[in-house]
Amino acid sequence: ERGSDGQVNVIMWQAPSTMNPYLSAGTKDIIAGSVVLEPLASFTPEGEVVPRLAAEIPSVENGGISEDLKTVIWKLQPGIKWSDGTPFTADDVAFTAEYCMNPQGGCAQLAKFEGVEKVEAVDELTVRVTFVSPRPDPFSAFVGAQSPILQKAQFQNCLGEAAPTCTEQNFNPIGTGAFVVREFRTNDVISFAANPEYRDPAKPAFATLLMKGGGDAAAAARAVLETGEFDYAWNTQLSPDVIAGMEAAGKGKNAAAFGSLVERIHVNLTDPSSSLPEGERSTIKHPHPILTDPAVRKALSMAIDRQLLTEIGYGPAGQPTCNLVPAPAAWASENTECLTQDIEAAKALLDEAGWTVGAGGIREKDGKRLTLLFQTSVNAVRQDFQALIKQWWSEIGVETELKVVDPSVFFGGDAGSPDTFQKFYADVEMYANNFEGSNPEPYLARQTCDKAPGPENQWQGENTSRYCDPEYDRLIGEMTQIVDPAERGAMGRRLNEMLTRDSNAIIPLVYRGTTSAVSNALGGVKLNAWDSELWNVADWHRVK
Amino acid sequence: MLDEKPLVRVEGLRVAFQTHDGPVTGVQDLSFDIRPGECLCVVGESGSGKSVSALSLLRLVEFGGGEIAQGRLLFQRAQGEVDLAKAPPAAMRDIRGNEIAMIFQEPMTALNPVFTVGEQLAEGLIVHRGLSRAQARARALDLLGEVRIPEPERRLRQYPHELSGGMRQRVVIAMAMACRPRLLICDEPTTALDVTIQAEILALIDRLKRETGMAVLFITHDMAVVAQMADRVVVMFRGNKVEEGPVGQIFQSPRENYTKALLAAVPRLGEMAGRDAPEPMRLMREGQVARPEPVVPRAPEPLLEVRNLCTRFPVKGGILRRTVAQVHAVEDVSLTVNAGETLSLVGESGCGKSTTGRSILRLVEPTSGQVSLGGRDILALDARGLRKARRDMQMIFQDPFASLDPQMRLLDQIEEPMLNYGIGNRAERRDRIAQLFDRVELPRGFMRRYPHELSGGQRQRIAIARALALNPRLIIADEAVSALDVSVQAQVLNLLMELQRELGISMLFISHDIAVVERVSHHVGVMYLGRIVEIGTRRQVFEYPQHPYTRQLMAAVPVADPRRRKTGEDLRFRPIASPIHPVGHAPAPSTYHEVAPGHLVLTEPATHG
Amino acid sequence: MLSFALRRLLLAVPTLLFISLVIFLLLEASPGDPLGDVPLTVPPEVKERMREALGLGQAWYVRYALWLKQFFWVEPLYWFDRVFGTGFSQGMQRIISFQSRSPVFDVIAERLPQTLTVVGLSYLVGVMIALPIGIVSAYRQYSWFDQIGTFVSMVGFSLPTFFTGVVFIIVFGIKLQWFPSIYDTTHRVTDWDSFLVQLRQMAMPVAVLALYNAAQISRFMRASMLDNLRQDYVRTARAKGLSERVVVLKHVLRNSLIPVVTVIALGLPAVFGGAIITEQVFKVNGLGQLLILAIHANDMPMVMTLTFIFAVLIVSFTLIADLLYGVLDPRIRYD
Amino acid sequence: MTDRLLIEESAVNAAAPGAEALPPADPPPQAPARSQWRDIWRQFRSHRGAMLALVLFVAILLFVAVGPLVWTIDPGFVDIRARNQGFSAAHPLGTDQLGRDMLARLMAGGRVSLAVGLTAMAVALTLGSLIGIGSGYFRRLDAPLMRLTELFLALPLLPLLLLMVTLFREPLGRAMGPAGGTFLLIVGAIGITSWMQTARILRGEVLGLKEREFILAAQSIGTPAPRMILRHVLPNVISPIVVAATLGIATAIITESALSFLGLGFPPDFPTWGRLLYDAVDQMQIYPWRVVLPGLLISLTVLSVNYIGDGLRDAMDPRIRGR
Ligand SMILES: Nc1ncnc2c1ncn2[C@@H]1O[C@H](COP(=O)(O)OP(=O)(O)OP(=O)(O)O)[C@@H](O)[C@H]1O
Ligand SMILES: Nc1ncnc2c1ncn2[C@@H]1O[C@H](COP(=O)(O)OP(=O)(O)OP(=O)(O)O)[C@@H](O)[C@H]1O
Ligand SMILES: [Mg+2]
Ligand SMILES: [Mg+2]
Ligand code: NI
Repeated sequence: ERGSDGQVNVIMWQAPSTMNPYLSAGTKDIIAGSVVLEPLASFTPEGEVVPRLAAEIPSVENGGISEDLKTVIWKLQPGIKWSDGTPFTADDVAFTAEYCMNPQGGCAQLAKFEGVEKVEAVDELTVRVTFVSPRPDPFSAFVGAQSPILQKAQFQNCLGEAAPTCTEQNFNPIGTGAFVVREFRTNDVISFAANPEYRDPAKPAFATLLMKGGGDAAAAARAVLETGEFDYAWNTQLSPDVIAGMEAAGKGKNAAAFGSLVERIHVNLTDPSSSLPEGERSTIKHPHPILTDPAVRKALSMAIDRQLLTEIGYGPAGQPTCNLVPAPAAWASENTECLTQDIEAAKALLDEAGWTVGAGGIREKDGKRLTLLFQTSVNAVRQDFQALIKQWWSEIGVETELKVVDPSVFFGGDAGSPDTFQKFYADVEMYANNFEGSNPEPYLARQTCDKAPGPENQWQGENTSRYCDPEYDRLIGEMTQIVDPAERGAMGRRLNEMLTRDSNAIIPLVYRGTTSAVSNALGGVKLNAWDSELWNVADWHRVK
Repeated sequence: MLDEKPLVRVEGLRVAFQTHDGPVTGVQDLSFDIRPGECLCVVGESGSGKSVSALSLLRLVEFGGGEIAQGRLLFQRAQGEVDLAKAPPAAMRDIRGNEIAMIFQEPMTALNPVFTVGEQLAEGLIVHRGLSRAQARARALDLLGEVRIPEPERRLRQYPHELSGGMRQRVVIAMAMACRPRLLICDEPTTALDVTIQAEILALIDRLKRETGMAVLFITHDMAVVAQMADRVVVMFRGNKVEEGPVGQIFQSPRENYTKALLAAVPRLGEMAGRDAPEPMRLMREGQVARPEPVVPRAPEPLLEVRNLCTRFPVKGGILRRTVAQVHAVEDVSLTVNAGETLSLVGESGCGKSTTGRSILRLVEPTSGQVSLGGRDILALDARGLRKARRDMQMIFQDPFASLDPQMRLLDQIEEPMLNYGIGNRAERRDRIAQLFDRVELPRGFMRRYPHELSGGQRQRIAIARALALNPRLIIADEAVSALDVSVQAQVLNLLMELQRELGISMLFISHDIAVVERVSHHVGVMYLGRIVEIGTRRQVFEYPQHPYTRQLMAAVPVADPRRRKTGEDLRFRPIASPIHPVGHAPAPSTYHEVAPGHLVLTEPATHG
Repeated sequence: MLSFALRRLLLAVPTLLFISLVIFLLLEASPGDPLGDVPLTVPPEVKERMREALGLGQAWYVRYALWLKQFFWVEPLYWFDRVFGTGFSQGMQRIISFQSRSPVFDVIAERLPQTLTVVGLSYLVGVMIALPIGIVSAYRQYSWFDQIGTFVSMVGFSLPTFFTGVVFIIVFGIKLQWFPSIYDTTHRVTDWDSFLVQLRQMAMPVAVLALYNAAQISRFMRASMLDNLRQDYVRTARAKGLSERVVVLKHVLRNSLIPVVTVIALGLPAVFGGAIITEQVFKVNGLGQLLILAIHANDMPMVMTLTFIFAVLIVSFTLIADLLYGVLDPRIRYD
Repeated sequence: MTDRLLIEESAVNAAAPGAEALPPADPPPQAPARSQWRDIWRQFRSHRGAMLALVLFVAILLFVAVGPLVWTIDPGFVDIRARNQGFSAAHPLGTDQLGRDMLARLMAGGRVSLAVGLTAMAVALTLGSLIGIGSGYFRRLDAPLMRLTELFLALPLLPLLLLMVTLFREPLGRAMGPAGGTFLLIVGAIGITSWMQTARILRGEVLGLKEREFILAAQSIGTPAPRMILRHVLPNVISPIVVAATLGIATAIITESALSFLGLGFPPDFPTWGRLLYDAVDQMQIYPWRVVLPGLLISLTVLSVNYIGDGLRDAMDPRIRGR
């Protein structure tokens, strides 16, 4: 029965700063927004698309998707009301597209609408989305917590430049979800109350939801697992023995969900040397003096014990991997060769390639020493990884110098800073990344030659390894034409292997789950790495 | 009166201090009595244990690291006799300030800088007399009147630093007398005061003693004051009592050699009558006999010439902090000091003597006028030139303790001026320091001591040695000897005169001790309210004083003879005029009448009388 | 004194303007981008659009001038409107945070109460325990009290709050369950019970911070007391028959407070600035946490405004310290 | 009559009557010639707390300086099989989560922490003293320097530090080697962001000191300003400097660890006490020793410096030295 279970307390140690996912791309804000705002369809924990506000998932079979793959027709569920009691219509959907696609708005989810030519309301309950070019996988706009539907009546004065000034709207959006915002304090606390207009009269079971921000991962986990003050803690990524110690208190469990997040090492194929003039460092103009040797890259990968890394850093929340795209199943390569560490083979490989052991046990060739600068962001697990990898590499005769950068700088993308991951003024670097939705194609497409960061694109672009293989670029171009899912998967596996196993330009380490601590007193939680973690908050209930 | 029971009986007092080199005895086996209405004077040279004995009576030595090791301090209270040495702290608090009060030696530091005079005065009254704030304030006002502080209303609201040294001393006196104690301990109460005010204070204590039957323990090094005040006298020497007796007996037929020597060494006003040149002081000890030569300069040509010197301190106020008034500390002063001669400046506290000295050295910036030293215009010099010029003129400051850096060894302090001017190498400087130590008759072993480890007189000699280190042509000695006891004073003065004779140094000698001035000067200037009212050779000024203020000053000088006491009625007390004038105020220039060659007397403006 | 204060206030205006310029340039020059928090999945073109939407396309001096106008003109007008119901600020752009897209001042107003109660109270408590400890430690130098006080305060100072805070949580929050480990900023005190709840949730952060503050202040207090206890006027006060309590607490204390006032006054702006680590540990989302988040998110308008407000506080508190100096020590002249 | 006679008598300038029987004026000095430093040392030695602290401090210094020569395990060596171990013969203080030897890490960490703590404190004190004394002593510098102090107090630290890394990390690293460059950077960063309090306090003290007469006296003997400050001002404001120094070391050691979270600190394989402490906080309940040990070492260092400072201040003050 709605509202019978009292209050549920959720702690997000990274506090949400807005409820409007179109104005912030931060996961924390998207999660907060998903409690109130809903998309037409969601992803399940398995990565499948299921209807939310839509009556069904459009497909070629049911006529929802046109034969030429250029238009999608969404049928909306009838009888859905906004929390203010007004009916939810196709107009709202069309407005949402207009809102995000407004060129002055700076919409954070613009990528979701990429390739969308127009969105029209055909009738009260029908929406037609037209794409510029054929789309084999059209489930981006209005699918998943990143692009939920906004109420036209509430946001119609907030288009374009006015978007950020609509504080009241951005903090208290009217939604169709299980809860409504009662009080919003940016970066601090959000209190929600059950939505009286929610379509399922029995839900949500909780009358109120409190979302508290602040602190750190350990404190959040502690509040759920040890003191029991909270029911759910988001993103409790801690070392396995700490989690185990907290779970011993018997108040809750730390659960993991696997999406597409992979912790990996990027190898810089260009020369980052500081002796080069500024603007030419780490650009295609100057190949890397040692890392262009494939044997070296391969040896670096072989020397790593991914099993151990996973065990130490993530425990059950991680799996060793050799892939850049670990999921969905159709795209995941069978590539497991790297999972066994083989120091001796790595040494042999280097010997063979002419790298001989020199002074101090460091290999050298033609006066070049195997000395690498290894950078990553400040993060306890990553620093442990650095230490371990440094040791393994030293065993095969590679000397490693470590460097850490503040995450806000490292990921900050500031073209003026030498320490961003895109500038990559180091030889190897480690970070994690994933893709949204269940279509890895755009993700793989970001490793093409022209996506290499450099001065000409203000150091944006995600091909940080500066991997450049015409064959790869050609395959990517081909892929957009392919519709058959099985064929697409096979193509994806091929591309993935090119980047990893074949070239070792990217050395995947761990397939990471996102972990959250859940109290034993909280039922109905289904962790989801493809969509917002609170995607099914309407089903949550108290376990007596 | 004499057959009354003694108020205080000190029996076999011994005070010891724990020091790093083991215990040191400050006072040994001291016994004396004081009866109600009696004034007991304690005299003796510096470090002889006078202050320590006084502090013991209040049990304040304990807070300074000392300890009453032996003896009884019996004090007659209403409840009966108590031994102060053993009284519980609560009883002591009740006695302190109430039944026994003390005037401390150093007026500069004895007052708390952050409370107003009124507050500090009222405190004791509130504690002991149970007065309300308003009552205590009214009483404090009376007290300030009693110690003859001008404008007492305003003073109550002022802070200690806003008063001149003399006023501060009077506040301390008022504080001690606040509760009408039955025993008043005065530790050198008048050292900082000029003769006229000293006379007033002495008269006040004397009156209270007579009127209220208060007993007084009076500590001083000034035999003239003793002669004026004492009923009985205790003479101390190195922690022991050497002689005790009624004042007449001590002065006329001293038994002990030490007492005789002490008395003989006292300079007396008038004893230089008829002599032109200054002569060395009498010394107390054999082996220190100064050559009895008068100081006659070889070439009395002008070295320092000061013309129309004015120094004003701004008094700021208002929103924009404009200067609303000015303290006319020095007003149109002209004087000349010849090479090898001494010019003395005398005058009451706050009349601008120190400021004149400091202006000449440009330690304060004069407002206008000319100063030339050996033909060089001092006021026109830039910072670098001034530093060079200061090599030739040195100052000995009023308070030797304050003017020495407490953190520095004596050796380093004397070496400093030589370092500053890059004189000699290390070895040469060491030699010179050793010579200077010999010169001022300090053992060379003192070189590594710190200022607080010396007695007052020794510190003064260090200050002199420092001034001499550069072989200056002019020394400005600001109250260089007023804090010293007779014997040390004589040594120091003789030293200065000897140096003058040998090296031809000129001196500007600032003092309020008229008897000393008579002894050392070639010329004398009398200052009043920032102006020189009379100037001339010593003989002219001392033997034929013309200006009324000069005459008043001479009349106030106490005489070291108990039979020639002055009573309050002899002295005509009048309030001190204020040197503060509004900004626009342009004082008339000083015009002088030359009564005799070189003897000038101020005629316009009429500042006094 | 009043005129001195006025003069200093006048002087403070150019000083603050200069400080604001320096802060702006510093923020401008320091690395980081407001879009740093945006996940890597967002493509660069989209980021570029978002950046422009934040107004980052303009030259720095234009943005600085805009900020100045907003801070000194629009915001005061807005608050004037709020109070008097007028409409002067209609249509004017207030300072908007990059992160939350809400007016910076609203967020600050929301944060101020918890910062002031927790950090302010801890400072008060800290000062109140530091002064007696410093006084007694000096009066009884090298006594047991002094030794223990020194020991505790030095250990308290040398252990960072991220450590002591967690120890407190583990001991009192988890083991003993006395206090909640998470501060509830929405809690309203309406009656006695809710007041007790408030007290309980404030206990740990206040204790941790107070300990840290007290450690520092008590050291300065002790040193200053030691210097003054040796002065002559203390003897004079004793000779008046005042009790030791009055001698120490009135005469010596007043003099010793002079340098300590600087320490205390310098610490006060930090109260408004919040205690970043402690707020983080106990989830008291106050101004400190706001600032640190804003810095990490490169939220220029927020950082700039907060920092500038601190600058204003610092300048005013140094002025207050200087004035207090004058009150405590009449010898100090203002010219 | 007698009066008259007395004057006549005395006017002959001879020694006064009775003088021959008096002892000489000054007793010969008993104390032997002492050297200033020996004196201070002697006084210092009599301060029990300070001596104990000195011994402790030297012990800590030896621990970090000589320790690694005796205990030769590489602090960065990962022995993954031996992770999370308790005290044992092979690892007297146990191992961390990667099996690195804690004893070796504490020794190596101490080197860095002590070096940073002491140097950064020295930098901050020097800056603070220079600016504080400068503005207290030179009236003309007062306003600008105090405004500068306010500016520094007002600057947001994090962006400032980040800027410093951006600007200086590479050039310094190139010039001095990565460790040296980072050391300089850290010491500089801590130094220039923590001098302000010292400066404000010293300025106040100097303002008061300037009114003292011996400063005027020193001026009159032509002492130039630098010497004046070094010889007269500085020794007389030692007391707040000592307190600031003690507190400064503690802050610097902790700040260093905070800096490493900005990526401003030493490379991550460089242990320091602050970082060891921070890293172990999450695991405090499981492995309490890992927090206790670095925490203890930091506290002991700060405590010993505090007591040494106390002793030094007492020893430097000639007025108490006699007691
Ligand atoms: N706190 C102290 N510690 C050690 N010795 C002390 C202390 N106070 C006084 N003395 C010693 O006690 C002796 C007597 O000192 P006291 O102050 O009584 O001299 P005094 O007669 O008052 O001299 P003056 O005329 O200079 O004031 C001196 O030798 C001095 O060195
Ligand atoms: N720095 C100053 N600021 C303001 N007024 C001052 C200052 N120094 C001195 N005065 C004033 O100048 C006048 C002369 O002071 P000065 O010190 O020269 O007197 P003095 O003759 O040396 O007195 P004493 O015999 O007490 O030493 C006094 O009224 C004093 O209050
Ligand atoms: Mg004395
Ligand atoms: Mg004077
Ligand atoms: Ni007259």
